[in-house]
Amino acid sequence: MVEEKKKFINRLKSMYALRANIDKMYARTVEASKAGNPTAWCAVNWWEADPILKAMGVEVVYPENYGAVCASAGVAQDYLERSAAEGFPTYLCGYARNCIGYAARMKELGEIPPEAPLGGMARPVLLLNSSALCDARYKWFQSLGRYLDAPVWTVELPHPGVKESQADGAHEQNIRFMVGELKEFIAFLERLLGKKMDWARLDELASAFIEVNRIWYEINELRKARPCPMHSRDFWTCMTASLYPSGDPKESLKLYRDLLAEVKERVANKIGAVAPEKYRLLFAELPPWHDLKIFDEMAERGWSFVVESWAYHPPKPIDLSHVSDPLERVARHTYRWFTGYFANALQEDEYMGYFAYPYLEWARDYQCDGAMLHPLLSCRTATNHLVLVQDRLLSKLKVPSLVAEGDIVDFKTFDHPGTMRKAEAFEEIMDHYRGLRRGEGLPW
Amino acid sequence: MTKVVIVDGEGLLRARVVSNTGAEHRRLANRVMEEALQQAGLPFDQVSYVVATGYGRINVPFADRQITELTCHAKGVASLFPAVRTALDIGGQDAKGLKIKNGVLEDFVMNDKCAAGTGRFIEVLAGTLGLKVDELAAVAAKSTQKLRITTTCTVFAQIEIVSRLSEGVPLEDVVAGVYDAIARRTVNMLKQLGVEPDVVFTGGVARNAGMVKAVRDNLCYDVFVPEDPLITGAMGAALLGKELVLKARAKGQPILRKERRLEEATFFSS
Amino acid sequence: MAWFMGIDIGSGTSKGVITEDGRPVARHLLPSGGNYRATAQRLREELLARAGLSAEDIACTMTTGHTVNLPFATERVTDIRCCARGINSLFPSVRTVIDIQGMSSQVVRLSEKGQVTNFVVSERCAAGSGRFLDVIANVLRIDLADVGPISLKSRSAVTFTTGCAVFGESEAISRVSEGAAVEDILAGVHEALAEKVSALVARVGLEKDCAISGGGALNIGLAQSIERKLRIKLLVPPHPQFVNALGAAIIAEERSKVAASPRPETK
Amino acid sequence: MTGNIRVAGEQKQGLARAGQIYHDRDIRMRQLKAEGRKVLGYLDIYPVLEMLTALDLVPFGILGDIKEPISRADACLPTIVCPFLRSALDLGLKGRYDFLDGLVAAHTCEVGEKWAHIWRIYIDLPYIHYIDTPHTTHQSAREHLAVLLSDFQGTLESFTGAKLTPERLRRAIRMHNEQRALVRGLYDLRKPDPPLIAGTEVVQVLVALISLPVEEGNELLRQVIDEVKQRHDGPKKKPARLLLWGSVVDSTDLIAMIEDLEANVVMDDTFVGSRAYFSDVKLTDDPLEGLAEHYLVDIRNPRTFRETALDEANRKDYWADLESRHGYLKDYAREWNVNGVILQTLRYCDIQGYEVPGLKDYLEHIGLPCTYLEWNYSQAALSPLRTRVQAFLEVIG
Ligand SMILES: Nc1ncnc2c1ncn2[C@@H]1O[C@H](COP(=O)(O)OP(=O)(O)O)[C@@H](O)[C@H]1O
Ligand SMILES: Nc1ncnc2c1ncn2[C@@H]1O[C@H](COP(=O)(O)OP(=O)(O)O)[C@@H](O)[C@H]1O
Ligand code: SF4
Ligand code: SF4
Ligand code: SF4
Repeated sequence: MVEEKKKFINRLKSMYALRANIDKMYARTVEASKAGNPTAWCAVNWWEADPILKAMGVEVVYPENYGAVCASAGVAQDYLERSAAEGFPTYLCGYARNCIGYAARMKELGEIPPEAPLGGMARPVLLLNSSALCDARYKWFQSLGRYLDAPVWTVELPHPGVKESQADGAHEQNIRFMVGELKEFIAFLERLLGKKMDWARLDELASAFIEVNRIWYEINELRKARPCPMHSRDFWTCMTASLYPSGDPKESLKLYRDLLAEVKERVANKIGAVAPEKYRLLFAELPPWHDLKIFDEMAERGWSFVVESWAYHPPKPIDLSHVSDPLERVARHTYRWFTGYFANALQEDEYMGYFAYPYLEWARDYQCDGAMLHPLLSCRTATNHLVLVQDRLLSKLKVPSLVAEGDIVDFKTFDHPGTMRKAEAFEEIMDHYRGLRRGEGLPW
Repeated sequence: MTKVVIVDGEGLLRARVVSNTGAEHRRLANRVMEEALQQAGLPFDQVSYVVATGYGRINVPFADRQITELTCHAKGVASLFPAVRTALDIGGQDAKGLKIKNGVLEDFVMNDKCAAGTGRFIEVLAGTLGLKVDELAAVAAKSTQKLRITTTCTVFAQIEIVSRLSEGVPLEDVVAGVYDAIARRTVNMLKQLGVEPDVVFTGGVARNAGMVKAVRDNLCYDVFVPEDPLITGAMGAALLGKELVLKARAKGQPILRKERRLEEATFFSS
Repeated sequence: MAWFMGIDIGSGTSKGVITEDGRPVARHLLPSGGNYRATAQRLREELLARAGLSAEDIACTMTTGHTVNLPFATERVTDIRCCARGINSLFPSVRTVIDIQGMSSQVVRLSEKGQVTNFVVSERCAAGSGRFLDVIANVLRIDLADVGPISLKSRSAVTFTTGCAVFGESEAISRVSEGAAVEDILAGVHEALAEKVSALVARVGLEKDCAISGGGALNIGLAQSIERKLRIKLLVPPHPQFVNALGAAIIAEERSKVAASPRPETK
Repeated sequence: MTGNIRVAGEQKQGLARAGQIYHDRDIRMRQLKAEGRKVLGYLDIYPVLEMLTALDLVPFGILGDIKEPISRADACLPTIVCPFLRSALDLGLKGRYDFLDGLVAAHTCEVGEKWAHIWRIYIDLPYIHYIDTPHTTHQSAREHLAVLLSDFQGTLESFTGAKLTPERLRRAIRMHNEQRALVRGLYDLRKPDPPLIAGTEVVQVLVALISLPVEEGNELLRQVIDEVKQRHDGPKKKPARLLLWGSVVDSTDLIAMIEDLEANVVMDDTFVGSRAYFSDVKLTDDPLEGLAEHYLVDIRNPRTFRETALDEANRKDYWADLESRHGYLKDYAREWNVNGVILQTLRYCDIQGYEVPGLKDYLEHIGLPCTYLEWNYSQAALSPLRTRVQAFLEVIG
């Protein structure tokens, strides 16, 4: 490990507590499993299924998160090789291959592998997929059947096209579909676990999750300030508590409120995450977990990352207080996350309403000088739209992009010195376009 | 390199010729064949069956049949090491990994089109260091801390090792680093198959003691190397030819032979 | 009076330039060898001698390429920026420059002020670089300077099945043994390289005028192949190998001016 | 060459006609356009073509071209996605499909979905519709798809100005079901040894089918079946009878490479192969329900998630699960007397990629040897594959 030098990103104090909360989820699951309580491996599902599992008393771990954990603990490479040896193509998702390697090893040993970081992921009674965003997650969990005898369930999340989503009745039909889906899921869970849903608890949890997201959204809105009070690195650390909602949601609520207070204070006092803030950037999509220190080097040059990763962002808030059915509340909330940018996208004829379009809106609202795009060799979902994003940002907003290929888990593909070399030249590009934007009367 | 092996009905080696003539003479397989016939003391028409293998297999005008180098290698390796499950073959043009079960090819991976994972990598870097390939092993043996070469490309690696040397990294550590770099690449490729013992290492590069050590270190398995690692492919081809002939005879079927012309190979188009 | 120095440590050769008011007054080239620091030092001494200057006359020195920290250099800059500045000082109308070096190639788009507006570099694989040519010229025992002119005689270029700079050698040997003419082999290499280069160009877009720089620009055969592929006319600077060193010197000049005037607040 | 083919009155028949259309796919489309018909392009097998046919719209299957280097699409899609989709978009951007009046896409796979949105940004057409086909066979998913199809019906009706009555739709469904039955009849000709029709010929016929209106396709199928039954110069007997599984196979190149060796490809489970044709649409009271059921449940394709097969203790039974997902392949293997399987995926195809190890387990379990090829949809990639296939044939002997 390279020794970390002086830190150029001014990190938020209240972030550390949020980070600690996530790591505990592994230990909790292992304990639950030992005690004979139900545990699940769950794909990130954007709050659709999380409150349901929690209300049914299932302890959950998220193998995607575990992919990042294994990558930073340095054990991922072995799991990736194991997955290849099991016959899985090497172009598949890095998280998936890490998880497959892990599961194969667990099956071979009959227990959690001793090298597994954070105590490992306990053997699940349920594998829960989501059809949201990528093919990898539902196919990956299905293929885990070679190593685990847990049944697999897929929760549907509709993916309407931008134009189709605005048709008469489409919105309500999609909500109906999601609610119907969740009901089928609950019926399945009740059969599997042999117990009934605690609806009052579900109601409470659904509201708590939605509230966490609302605060989290508010925090991110404050990052439009100059200088930006919170860096993407803090975002990636803090988002996990919203994305992998673990532990007591009341605790999460408190932690996010603390975070909000700290960010507000920074804005009031004009304290930036990077000083001086010479360039404001957006980042798409998944970061190089194994090389986050590169953002410090960029901060040293005055680069502040002010917004990032659409898929990790909370939905634009909507008022759900009148919706009494918790399933419907969850469905509307999740659907909002997915389609919240669609109406504006349609007005601009941007048919990639999720993933691509939000960056256009953000580049304007957060006044970004440039974008750093991180195509992944093993993830279609986080990469598909990047060429489009680059094109739209430049042609519509005169915001240029720096492209650096890499991977989330497999660090061998990321060229750190090469990226820094390009970064230097990229500053000139950002200067050039700043001049052009001002020439055209754009406000930044 | 062009290799010719002749075996008799018992599978015993009757001739073995390796022509170290380089790319320009690949097409002169007929000369190598003539040499082998001389060694075995046989006229050509006494050879019951000729199997051609390798990249140039389609271009050998005097072969009765073409069989892929994968099947031949598996056969050749298994004839020497019956318990083999995994084989690594590194030549000058490519590297391949074989999974073998009960002496038969089960699965394989190949790397080509890039010199970085092949014998050429060693040759080129040896040249950069001003050393001969067979001097490398002795130098590497003195290394206490092998250099980690970060670039993949052979050309980039040349620059890299030169600048490391100029920064004062000892020569032996650089050489050990060269071995390690290619061993890591090829072993990683092999791991895609799932490595199981016994593991056999063949091809020209397996004659290089330093490389054998580096492969062993990276694999964490013991590695067997045949006495004559260059000819396993040709050996396998000969043995497969023998089997075909014996099988046909046992069934009383005629042996299907092509019309043979002991002449130069035709144009290599791919 | 102030002079500026730019030093470009290349994969094969190192180049240095001294400028005065943005114009080169001395240039020199050396093989890079194994010790970059010593090479840079020798280059500097030779340049000063040629310009008839002493070390104190140089207001600022910039290095680029495979740089190491040099005691006499103010800063290291990327060859992407050097390439843009260098070409801009020679051909102000140029908006795209194709830079073919010994180990890699890059295409840089620039503004009328010589600012980089986009770029792409070939990474991790030397397949599209000058090295492919060097290796083949070497096995065919042809002087680099003759490669271009000889290739122009070709009637039917040989198709290469490998882009690998290393395997190119054995492929060239096979072709020779099959009876292919030397000029056809060289023309084939140029075609293969031009293919790679135009793929790079496609990634940043081509805006005219377009120039070619780096050692590869010395090769008329290669330049013409690229012109055919892209269907444009290329501008070739008088000393293409020195463009990046020149750019480095110009950036040194800029830097001194900025340092002299009170520093404007960025943003 | 195309000039010759278009000479009036020189209408070819049967296999020759299939070959002609295979090589010049838009020939018939341009004629139909001249007659005033409207042509809608579609991608893969999930757009519900019955609804187009019912409204007199001509469906045209968009494909890639393995021989055309991808250049324009690099500016809209990254290189790490399905090369078939990249190629298809590339052709669109180059104007190869400039005769289309519209586009219908559906959620086959994730990149297919993005492909449709990106197409719409760069190549907007008078009519474009995207069907968000669900991922599972859940009851709510079936109901949802039926509603989505009625939305689709709505946009089609306003585009054509015609009403899609249940009667018209039923007639179209019958016509498409007839096509499915004829294709199965064509596949029956692959059952004898040697097969009466080569794998490459079947691909040509199937590509021709998605380049013709359904009734003309049916006519072509009848001609081909008659012709093949009567001819004497069909494929030779070879030791290997192979089943080809996996990603899209929209040209003859891959199969030609295989059949050039000691093998006949006698069955497939691919797009443009059997997948679209091996089950019929049931004629339900509300025809949309039957269509939804067909496209979501009946079509066997790894893109649709099937419920886990469980044992009594509610645990996953691995072998039962494999059987429920892949069991139909066993039937194919038996009926077509297959002795080897080639699993073929395009690089970066997630849907099929995850399937490979489990499918290998299953095939091994039922005693069928298989090999796995991953390739990038380019002709240059075929020669290393050749070695792979040849080695496999040597293994199965
Ligand atoms: N005695 C040796 N020591 C080290 N390396 C060797 C020796 N003999 C051959 N090699 C290496 O083996 C390679 C050739 O191997 P071979 O299996 O014949 O390859 P191919 O069949 O592809 O030509 C060359 O790269 C060469 O450097
Ligand atoms: N006289 C020449 N004629 C043609 N090509 C040349 C000549 N000299 C050098 N080259 C080409 O230029 C390349 C080196 O370019 P250069 O820009 O100096 O690279 P680097 O900076 O990496 O050393 C060589 O690989 C060679 O192909
Ligand atoms: S979105 Fe990408 S990284 Fe995340 S699970 Fe899917 S394929 Fe993997
Ligand atoms: S990376 Fe280097 S060794 Fe590999 S193909 Fe490219 S030039 Fe050849
Ligand atoms: S081959 Fe795979 S990735 Fe490509 S369109 Fe088909 S399912 Fe999608």
